Amino acid sequence: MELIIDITLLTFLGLTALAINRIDKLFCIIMLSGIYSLLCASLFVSMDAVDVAFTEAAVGTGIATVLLLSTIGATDTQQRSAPQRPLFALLVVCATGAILVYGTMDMPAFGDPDAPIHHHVAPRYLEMSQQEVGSDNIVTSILSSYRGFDTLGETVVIFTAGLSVVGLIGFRGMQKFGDRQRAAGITQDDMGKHLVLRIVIKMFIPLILLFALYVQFHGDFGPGGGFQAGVIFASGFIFYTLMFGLDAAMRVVSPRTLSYIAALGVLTYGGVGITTLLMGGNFLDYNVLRPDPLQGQHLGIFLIELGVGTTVFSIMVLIFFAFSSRKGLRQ
Amino acid sequence: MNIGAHYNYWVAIFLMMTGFYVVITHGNLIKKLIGLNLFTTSVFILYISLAKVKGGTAPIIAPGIEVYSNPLPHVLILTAIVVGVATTAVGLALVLLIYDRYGTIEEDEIRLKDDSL
Amino acid sequence: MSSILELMPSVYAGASLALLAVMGSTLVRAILGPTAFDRVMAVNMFGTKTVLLLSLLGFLSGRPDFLDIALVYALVNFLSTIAVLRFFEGRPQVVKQCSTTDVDLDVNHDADPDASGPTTAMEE
Amino acid sequence: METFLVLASTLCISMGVFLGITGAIGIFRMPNFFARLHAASVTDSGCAFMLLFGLMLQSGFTLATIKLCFILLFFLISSPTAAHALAKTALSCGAQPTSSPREER
Repeated sequence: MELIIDITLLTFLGLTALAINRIDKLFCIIMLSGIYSLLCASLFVSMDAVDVAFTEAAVGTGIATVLLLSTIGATDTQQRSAPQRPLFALLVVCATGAILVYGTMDMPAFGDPDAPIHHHVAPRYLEMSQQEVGSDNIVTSILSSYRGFDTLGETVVIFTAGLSVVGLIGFRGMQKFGDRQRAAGITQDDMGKHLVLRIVIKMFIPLILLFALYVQFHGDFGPGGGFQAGVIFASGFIFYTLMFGLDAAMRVVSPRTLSYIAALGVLTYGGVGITTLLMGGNFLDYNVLRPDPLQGQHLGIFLIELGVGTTVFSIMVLIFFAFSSRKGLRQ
Repeated sequence: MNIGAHYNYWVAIFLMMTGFYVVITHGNLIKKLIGLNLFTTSVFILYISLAKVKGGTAPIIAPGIEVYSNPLPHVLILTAIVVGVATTAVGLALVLLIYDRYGTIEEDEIRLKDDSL
Repeated sequence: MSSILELMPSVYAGASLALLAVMGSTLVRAILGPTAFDRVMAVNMFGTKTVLLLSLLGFLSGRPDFLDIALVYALVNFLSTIAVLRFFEGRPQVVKQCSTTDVDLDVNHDADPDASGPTTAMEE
Repeated sequence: METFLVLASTLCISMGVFLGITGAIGIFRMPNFFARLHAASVTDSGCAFMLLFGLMLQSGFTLATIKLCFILLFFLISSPTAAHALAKTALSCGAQPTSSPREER
């Protein structure tokens, strides 16, 4: 049964990818890539990767779609050039694909419990993590404890990406809010038309933020954690910006504050590492934080997840602000 | 050899090659970025397929469950997804800048304008 | 008594298969969809069906405590729909650009491509 | 009691699936966008409601039921809202609801 679902979803994915290749309306491609990421996420759930599915749903479908839409809004909605040298490309692609498929012949069958990958590090994580880290969710314990240094790297990457986006496109046209809104066709009357939408979204935003907090602090026991919570929290702000305009959203939290929050998140993460060093442990060795190693682990994971969450949240909102401040400029 | 044994890998390779094809043939920069996303996602699918254990469930410890899927690839991919969207955002920002400078997002038109300078 | 409870997994399985079929047809509508709004609608519907499928999968695998994911999906689906609507808001020109009938993969269109809704209304 | 619950939830789930399939047929058979939207949104809400209700009957008084309840509430509010906003935007962007089947596709 699981196999049937798996195969059907994979087939849908293939169809979607082909359609993305064929269609030249960029809007249609963006809609299809939204579907593509929904399909991916369901596939991840059917293959037991619930945390990954969580992230993919929040990031791929939500944020990526919004960013792509604001880009085509500011540039062009149509692909104008025909594919270049399609036959040669097809040849290259087929040859590469054939070599890769030949490579899979030696790979263990799908779901084989005797595959080498399941016999090296994973058994130790599965057996020992509950005694060593104390978290039910093994993905969380690997992410933030065993491989905490990796995650610090990822957080810094996200931070850098956010800084680069702001550095590249900035918040241009910030002074000319009135002009831009008139140009984009968003006036006060216009927003008043969507009365139902505004009320419903107003109702939802607190619930979304609350849910984000739940995901943040529940990461030890179920799917979730800093990355996902940050994105969900950011999507609450994106809702607000979409409905009430960029001006209002920037009055709630200004880009300057957001960049401070982002830096604070990374600092929290790094600070926990330094603290453990000072208290006589290794870098990010949470055992020394409290007398009881398990409590120390708990505290450490809590703090660094908080750091990750705040960084991801503020960077996502910053990126969204940067993109949507560009959106109406040209019209 | 039954068909389910390698189907996941093959589809992952198919998606990867579709993404590759989109990147190398299409001149539209946004479409190139979406092709790059297809490529990235195919790698995710490959990793997650490797992690699956038949009869296992999600690696969240619960009483009465013995077999869990391998959690390590999940961790790697989880962070890769967030980094992927961050890099996409940087790419889109570059596209916006290119549009400002050249007034187009088609690769060949950009080349023409570069040559005429 | 326990025998009738064993029926449930097959009910879930049948329902998941049916939902997959519905998702497939929605996907086709998203690919064909003549107007931009058809595509938005199809994506929205696809998202709803994904949420239901995920809830069913949770019950099918016997671990229904992963419903958080389904909740996030519902949320994000709504978000992207609203984002698209705001994108089109007050810009009929963009709608027109995004929605002329796609001949590429459209196999069953028998109407004139110019007859799509926004286009005719634009020319009035 | 168990038999009753199983029967009830099977009935609910199959109703939900039936509504879902109806919607899938509807988005192909209907002639114009507004008719398709009608088919999609009505069955969407109905399908979600029946299916989730059926699952709630099965899960008993656990955390899962509460989460299902939240999903259900969210759907009951967000799905009609999205359909409403979609129709409104389509109308304001110039799509005309027509009654003749071939006029608009």
